[in-house]
This record gives sequence, structure tokens and C-alpha cells, in this order.
Amino acid sequence: MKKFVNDPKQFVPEMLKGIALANPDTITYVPEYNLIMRSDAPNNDKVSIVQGSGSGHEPAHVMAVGPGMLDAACPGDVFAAPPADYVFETAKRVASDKGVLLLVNNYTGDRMAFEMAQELAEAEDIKVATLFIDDDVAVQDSTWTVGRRGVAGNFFVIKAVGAKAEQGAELDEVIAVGEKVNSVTRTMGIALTACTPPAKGAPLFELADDEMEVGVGIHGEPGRRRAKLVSADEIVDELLGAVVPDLPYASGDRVALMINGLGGTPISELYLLFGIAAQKLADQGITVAKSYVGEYCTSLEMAGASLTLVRLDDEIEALLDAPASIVNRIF
Amino acid sequence: MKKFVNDPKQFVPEMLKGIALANPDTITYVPEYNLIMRSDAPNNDKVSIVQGSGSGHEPAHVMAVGPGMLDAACPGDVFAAPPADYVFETAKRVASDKGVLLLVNNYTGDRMAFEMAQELAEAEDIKVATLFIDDDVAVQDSTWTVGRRGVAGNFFVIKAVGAKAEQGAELDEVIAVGEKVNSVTRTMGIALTACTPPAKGAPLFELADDEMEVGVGIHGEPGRRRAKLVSADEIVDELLGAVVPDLPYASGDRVALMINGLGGTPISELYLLFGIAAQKLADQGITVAKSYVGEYCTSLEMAGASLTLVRLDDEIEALLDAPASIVNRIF
Amino acid sequence: MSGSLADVEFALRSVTRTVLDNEKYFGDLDAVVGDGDFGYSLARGFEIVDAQFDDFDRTDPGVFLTKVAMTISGRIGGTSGPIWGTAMLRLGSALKGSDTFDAADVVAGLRKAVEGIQARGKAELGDKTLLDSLVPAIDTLEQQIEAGASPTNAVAAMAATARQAADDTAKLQARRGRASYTGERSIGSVDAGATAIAVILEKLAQDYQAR
Amino acid sequence: MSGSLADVEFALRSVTRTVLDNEKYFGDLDAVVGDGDFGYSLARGFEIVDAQFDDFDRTDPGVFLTKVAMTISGRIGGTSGPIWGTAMLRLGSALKGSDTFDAADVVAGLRKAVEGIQARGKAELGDKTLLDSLVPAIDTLEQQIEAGASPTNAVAAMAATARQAADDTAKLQARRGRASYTGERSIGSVDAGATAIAVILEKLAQDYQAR
Ligand SMILES: Nc1ncnc2c1ncn2[C@@H]1O[C@H](COP(=O)(O)OP(=O)(O)O)[C@@H](O)[C@H]1O
Ligand SMILES: Nc1ncnc2c1ncn2[C@@H]1O[C@H](COP(=O)(O)OP(=O)(O)O)[C@@H](O)[C@H]1O
Ligand SMILES: [Mg+2]
Ligand SMILES: [Mg+2]
Ligand SMILES: [Mg+2]
Ligand SMILES: [Mg+2]
Repeated sequence: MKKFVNDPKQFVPEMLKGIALANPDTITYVPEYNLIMRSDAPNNDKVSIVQGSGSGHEPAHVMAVGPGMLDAACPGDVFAAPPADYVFETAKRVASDKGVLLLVNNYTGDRMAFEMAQELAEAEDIKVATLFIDDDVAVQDSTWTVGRRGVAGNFFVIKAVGAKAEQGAELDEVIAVGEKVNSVTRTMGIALTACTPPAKGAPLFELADDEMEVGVGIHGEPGRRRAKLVSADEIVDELLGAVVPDLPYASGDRVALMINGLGGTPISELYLLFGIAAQKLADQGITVAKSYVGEYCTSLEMAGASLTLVRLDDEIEALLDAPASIVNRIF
Repeated sequence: MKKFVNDPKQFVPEMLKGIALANPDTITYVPEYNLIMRSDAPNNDKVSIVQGSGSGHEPAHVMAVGPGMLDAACPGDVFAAPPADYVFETAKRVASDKGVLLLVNNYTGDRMAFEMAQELAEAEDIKVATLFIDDDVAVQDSTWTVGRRGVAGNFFVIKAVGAKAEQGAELDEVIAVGEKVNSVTRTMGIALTACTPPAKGAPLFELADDEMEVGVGIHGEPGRRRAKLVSADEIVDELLGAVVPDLPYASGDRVALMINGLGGTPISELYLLFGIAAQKLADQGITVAKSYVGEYCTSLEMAGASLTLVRLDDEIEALLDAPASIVNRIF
Repeated sequence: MSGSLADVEFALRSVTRTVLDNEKYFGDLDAVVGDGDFGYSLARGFEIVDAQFDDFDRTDPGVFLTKVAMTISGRIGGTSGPIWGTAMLRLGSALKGSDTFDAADVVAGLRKAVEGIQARGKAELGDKTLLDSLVPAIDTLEQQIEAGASPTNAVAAMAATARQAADDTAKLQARRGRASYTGERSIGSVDAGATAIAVILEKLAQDYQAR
Repeated sequence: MSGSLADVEFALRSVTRTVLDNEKYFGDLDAVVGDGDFGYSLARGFEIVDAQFDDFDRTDPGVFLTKVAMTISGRIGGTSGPIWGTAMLRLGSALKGSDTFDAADVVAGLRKAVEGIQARGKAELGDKTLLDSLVPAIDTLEQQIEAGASPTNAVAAMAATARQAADDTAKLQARRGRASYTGERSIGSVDAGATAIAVILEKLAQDYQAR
């Protein structure tokens, strides 16, 4: 296992400690609950925004804490939803008069933990609501599953509800904006290599040297199909071919385009993919008005990328443009 | 080769096109010279800052273009210094009345290209100076080599000279600040895997499953020694053990600490390393006053990290704090 | 035949040990079409049960189980925390209020546990979850008890049913949990949760035998 | 014996072909202790020389070489662009101003090229660079010419010297270029640039033979 790690069981806590030490003035870390929160939260004039999920998707979601984004995040272990207690405690600590919005990527474990936490919070008269994010078009037959998965598109939901909350909006307004963004956001990913959870110490699946996994999940779940590795042009065709017709996005639309790295792919390749995708969208009459290239929601050190489109309107665009800053910063 | 790529020879141009399409309002791309520049450069009230180097280190340096940072960058092919002509053309296009500062990581090919370019530029009466960056402590015997290499520490030199230039300082003042920052900056890196240049299609070296390369270069150059992979704690000891005594950094110092990913290591592991290093520095009485965690100067998809320290004084700290924004952004 | 706190402690020690001993195996089972964390998640929770074993409130067998259940849902993440926590909570609630219980109480408690799992996870029989070995195993337990079998024999029969049922999950397509995203590709490998139930019951049967 | 533009064209075609045919081999040599881009860098430059071969200014052999040199330093990056570009520029300058040249002019031009390489790269003989095969090869050329050898034989002898000298670089520790960072680990493998000179001269000798 080629990782920087001490005891794999301490992987998440040691990462969280690093986040706290890198942001001593703005971030509070509560080890008992894997809790990272804005030191100035809660603000009673503002809905508090919380997201928890499994770890291993960094910068999502612990590093998305900051003004205009999340008030707190409480990750579980690698690829495991947080225990309900963590979520409840987090909601309690950032509970504001305006309420708490829990953002949940749509997976069985996460749904259950957040539902339990919501019940516990309501029992203590905390005003709380839950919003599910499910942007992954790779899951085709959702009759039998828990439905589509939440993946990189959650960044846009966080950004929009975070901005709306900063404006002092009420809980139901914040929820409405989040649901709207989720409803116009679609993602599809592709893996070139598997990933290795530290506690497992071995890759979750094997891909031959000339293979890729199309529609991969961010927990190493197999995707729609395994295929021969093809050129970047063809890969972009495959991703756009799944994402564009799904909403559908159509000629005349203004969109945000995100090329998200899955953890092991260098940013040079992500910009290369972005250039190809932006060009192909322009050829279809779709205008890329906002661009996002980098790592937003990863799967440990998996080599791969996902492509997300968000159909913009003036409201969404203004929310995406609003100032924000997070733990994960350049300067 | 597990990469998103079309024709490997077009890897760099296609990446640059992606950068241009993602930043249409602020960036100008000149394909003939692999040139990425601020669309509003040159500004005659400001020294222009240029860096060129081999590609494959992204976000360095093409993605470090923007206000308060570089005015332009002209990369060569992957791991190859740009041809002198590219550098000359770039200097010409951003030439301002206050002059042009060429930043060069200290490698044979880069030195030669920039020296030739400086001669060409001076022949056309462009006011130009060159500053070498050489922060890599891994190179121990520099009597016989071209000297120490420039690696992730170049971020701090760019940031400082970029801020100084924005203040309207003269060329010699900007150079003085750059030299000062370089003189108090030290880096050491460690690789867990090799990297594969797209045009080569195979890894530059092989590391066994339980091996690491200590003091690795960012072009796959072997480091000080190959060793058994050890725990994150021990790795941080190794890196600090090389970096701290070199300047030396001493109890009472205020420093900037950077944990830089080499391309294939997820940010979770980088924060884990940061937490350990910050703690160990505190134990030595060294205060981490500014923190940087993420990818700043990579080696394609190499799994690995480098640790950089900068000894701060009020001037350097203010320059690092000055506003800046670059191509490679989150929002 | 009637049971007491000592019986619950005996059973829980056995289960705890099995979960801790099989961390890697359970994880590997989950990695085939899931995300490989099942063994790890369970072990992190039962590790704490193990460490705090002597400290749980022992007012009666039901209270004891309830406290253990709260530790489990407080510490185990993923799908398994809510599922296993809820199951043990329901079983504990069913046994609460008396120092002893009989075999029929256990069957009724386990039925409540199954209801709890279904309330939380919305899974039906045949969706390829731990229910597919747990429910037939409870059926067998009930039949054995009605037929007057000894606890030792009843648990052995229960384990045999669970094993068979767990193996049979290989034929099913996953419709719940992380594995369901793989659609038809989930066919051909057994469900991790269902197999864990079989392994746990087999060890429990052995331990009863040796008691 | 005297040379003309046709001779320079002939030699340059041979060199160009060799560089393009050996892109991978040269890169692999550089990957041992360098960064593996040597073959790629050279090939990207000579590819353009090849494509524009008929378009270079042919005022005289020296002008022709000068123009080729500018293309090379304009397109080849890394260490090799400045090194090879400067070398060809100096050789071109030495031959400029006359339609013909003799063997002594070539030797003098190559000495100037070596000076240019040293001015740019600050390498000494023994630093494990292409100088370590180029300089002895030029010495041999000079001796052969003084001894009255035919051009074909002189180039063949030159190639043999370059090969021997290139192989001998395996014993040296790199002190310039990317390979120098590896210190003692560079001992045991030949220098990429020095070997490229040998390969180029061997092919040139063959081509002369077949001319
Ligand atoms: N909705 C559900 N109801 C009951 N059990 C379930 C459900 N979904 C999954 N499981 C069980 O949980 C096991 C996986 O647990 P775990 O690995 O902790 O979950 P996750 O999918 O969150 O990683 C599966 O093998 C299955 O037996
Ligand atoms: N300072 C120098 N002077 C002359 N030749 C050099 C020098 N440094 C390196 N070389 C030659 O260049 C070759 C490597 O070229 P190349 O791969 O283009 O350089 P880089 O190290 O920039 O990747 C070496 O094998 C060596 O022969
Ligand atoms: Mg999981
Ligand atoms: Mg190179
Ligand atoms: Mg799992
Ligand atoms: Mg090289």
C-alpha cells in the first residue's frame, strides 16, 4: 500500500488534526465526533449547513467548511457514513435559530444515519431539515436501489445553499435553492485505476493496463461497464453522451462545467479533458459560462475523472459567483 | 499508461487549450510559444514576472498565472525546459517599462534557455533580469552539479515577487525580495511511486511495493537513497531531519510550512502529513504561522510529497498575505 | 428452559469475538461488489463493546442489550451501524423489564429486530442483504423450539440454515446497499452481511456445544 | 578533397534520420538516471528539420547549417536544444561565406561547436556528457585527415572512436545535467548524449560507405 499513513485506524483523525492545525484561527475540531466546524458557528441570523459522508472523498466534505460553504462536516471512516450520533452532535453544536440543513449524498448508510440524527435532533427541538443529493447518472435502474448516488455535483449544492444561507434566507428558501440546483446537476465518472482504503490495504478492484471502468462510483463500486481504455476525446464523448441527454441539456443552455479529479489524476490531464469537453459543448450550442477544474470529490488515490454539468439561470449563477472560502485553499 | 491523453505529442498544447477555455476573460493563450499570459499584461507601472520550465509540474507554472503571481508562463514539453525562443517571445510580449523578471528553476536546460533568452531580449533593449530558484536540499554535493534544484519552494518566490511587483516596486527591489525568499526556503521530497511521461508511456523508474525514494527530484531523478517504506511519522522525521538543519531553522523562528503533493497522493494524506509536521515543529519551538497543503509543484502522477519551510519575517509574511488569484482556482 | 443475563453475556461475547476475528474476511466479502468496509465498520464497533464489556448497565438482560446497541450505533458508521444498532436495540427492548426470558421471547425479540432492520433499510427478503440469512435462521430457531430441541441443537440448526441461505445469496441480484449499483454484476458472489450472520451463528453453535 | 552544400545536405539527412529512428532508444538511455526526454526532445526538433528540409536558405553550406541550427534551438527544449542548437550554429558560422570547404574547415568548425557547447553548458571532459564521445571522435577525424584517409574511412574511424568512448562513459560519474543529481548511482550506465553521438556517427559512416 503506497500511502502516507501511520495506524490505518487513525487515518481519519490524523487527517482531521492536520486540517485543524492548518486553520487554527477559523476552524474548530472536536475529535470525539470527527467534527470540523467554523469556529464562528452557529450564527443565529443564518441557517447552518452541515454535510457528513464517508471519508476518502477529500476535499469533500471536511475541507469544504468555511464562509459561504459548510458550517460543519462530520465524516465517518473511509467510505463509511458517519454514525448517527456524530451527525446529531454536529447538528446540535451548529444549531441556529434559523435552523440546520443537513446535506446528504444519497447512499443507504448516509440516509439512515441522517434520518436517525434528524429524529434525535427534532426530539431536542432543533429545527432541522435534510436534503438529498443524487447527481450520478451512472446508476440507471434506480427502481431497486436507493436511487442515484450523490457525487461531485454536491459541490454546487453546497455552494448554492451556502451562499443563500449567508444572505440570511429562511430554511425553506435555502432548501428550495438546494433542490433546484440538485435537479439541474448531472455527473458521470470514469476510473483508470482502483483505489485502496488504508484499513483494507489492497485495491478494491483490479483494472488491467488497458481497461477503464465507465460510470464508476466514488467508493470503488463498479460502474456501468468495463471497457478498453480509449483516447481522451472518446472518453469525453462517452461522459457527455451519458450526461447531456439525461436532463437533457440543450442548445442555448448556459452551464457550469466541472472536470473533477478522482484523486490520482494530475491536474494537467483534467485541464486537457476540460478543453475537449468545453469545445464539444460549444459545438452543440451549449455555453460553458462557469468552469471548475480540479479535485472536488475524490475516491482516495483513484486515477480517474468525472464530468458534471449544471444548467444555470440567473439565480444559480449569482449564488455560484458569491464569495466563499474554505479550508482547502491555495494561498 | 493510465492517462487521459490523445496524441502524447499534443499533451501540453491540449492542456494549455483547456486552461485558456476555462479562463476566457482573463487569460490569453499563444499556441506557437506554449504561452499563457494575463490578458491585461503588460502593465507599464509594474515589473512583469515570467516563469517557464518543463511541463508535468502543474499547477506550476502555467496555472500560477494571475494577479499577484505570474504575468506569463511558457512551458516546454513534459520535463523539458522550454526552447529559448519561447522564453524570448514571452519576455517580449509582457515587456513593461519597469522590466521583466524571469524566474528559473535551477536546472541545466532551464538555465541555458533563459540565458539565451535574456541575451536575445537585451539585444532588443528589453529590460530583463533572471532569478534562479534552488530550494531542494536533496542535492547534497553541488560542487559538480549545476547546484541545487528548484522545486516546490518556487511557489513562495513567485508569490513574494508577484506581490512586490503589484506594489509598483522597481526591478531591483523585486529581485532582492525574490532572492531573500529563496535564501530562506528549503524543500525535500519523497516518492512512493514513479511517474510516466505521456510521450514515454512507461514509468521512469520502478519502486517495489515496500520501497520509497528519499529526496526524489520532480522529473523522476533518483533521490538521495532508496529505502523501505516507513510510517508517516518516520517519513516526516526524515523530511524535517533534512530540511530543518539545512538553513538551519531554529527555536523561535516563525515559518511557513508547505506539504506539497507530487501528483498522485490524495489531499487527505497531505493533511495527515501536515498535522504531524506542524506538531513536530511546535515541539522544536518553531511556530508554523502560515500553512499550505495541496498540490503546488508536481511530477505528473507521482505518489509522494515534499515538505517546504520558509523562514518568515514581517516583510515576507506581508507579501505572502497579499491578495492574489491564479488560473487554478476552486470557485 | 429459561435464559438470564449470563446467557446474553455468553452469546454477546461469542458474537463479539467472531466479528473481531473476521474483520478482514468480512471486508473482503464486501469488496467483491461493495466497498470493502463492512468488516472494518463492524470491528470498530464491537472493539468498543469488547473494551467496555464489563461497564454496561446490567439491570436486566434487555437493558444490557440496549446499552450495547447504543454503543454500536454511536460508533459504527456505514450501513451497518444503523442496521445492527437498530436490530440490537429492538431485541433489547423486547427483553427489557425482566431478569429472565424464555426461548419464545428470544424468537419474538429477533422478529422485532428484523422489523427494525426493515424500517431502517427498506429491504425485502430476496434483496440480497443480511435479512436473507437472518430471517430463515430465525424461522428454523422457532421450529426447533416448537419441536422441543435443546438450545444447543436449536442454535446448531439455526446456523446450518443461515449457512445454506447465505450461500444461496450468490444467486440473487443486490437491490439494496452499495452492491445494488452493480446490477447484474452482483450475481455470482454471496452477500457480505448474510454470510457474516452465518459465520456468527456457526461460531455461536460451536461455543454452545463447548459450554 | 573539398566539400559542398550537397555534402552537408547528405550528412544532415543522415543525422536527421538517425535521430528520428532512435527516439525511443535515446529516451530509454536518458531514463536510466535522467528524465527520459532526450529522444523525444531531439526528435521534435529534427522532425521539423526534416519537414522543412527543402526550404532552408541555401546561400552556402554555412548559411544552410545556421538556419537549421535556429530551427533546432527554436523548437528543442530541455538541455539538448541549447546544446545542439549552439553546436550547429557555431559549425555553420565557421563554414559561412564560401560555397566549398575542406576537411580542415570541418575539423575547425567542430572545434568551434565544442567551444560553444562548453560555453553554454560549462561541462568539462569527463563530466559524462556528449562531449566525452564527441571530442575524441573529432580528434580521430583530425588524425585520419592528417594521415590522408578518405572521407569514408575517416568517418568510419571517427564512429569507432565515438562508440568506444561512449561505452566508456559507463565508468564515469555524471557531473552535469539531470543525471548528476544521482551522484554515484550514475556510474554503471552510459551517457545518453554520448551514446547518441556514437549512434549518429555509426549511421553516417554506413551511409558514406553506401554513397
Ligand atoms: N437496506 C439494507 N437493509 C439491510 N441490510 C442492508 C441494506 N443495505 C445493505 N445491507 C447489508 O449491509 C452489508 C454491507 O454493510 P456495509 O459495508 O457496512 O455498508 P455500506 O454499503 O454502507 O458500505 C451488505 O452486505 C448487506 O447485507
Ligand atoms: N552541461 C552540459 N553540457 C553538455 N552536455 C550536457 C550537459 N548536461 C547534459 N548534457 C547532455 O545532455 C543529455 C541529456 O539531454 P536532455 O535529456 O535533453 O537534458 P535534460 O537533462 O534537460 O532532460 C545528457 O545525456 C548529456 O549528454
Ligand atoms: Mg461503506
Ligand atoms: Mg528533461
Ligand atoms: Mg461496505
Ligand atoms: Mg533528459
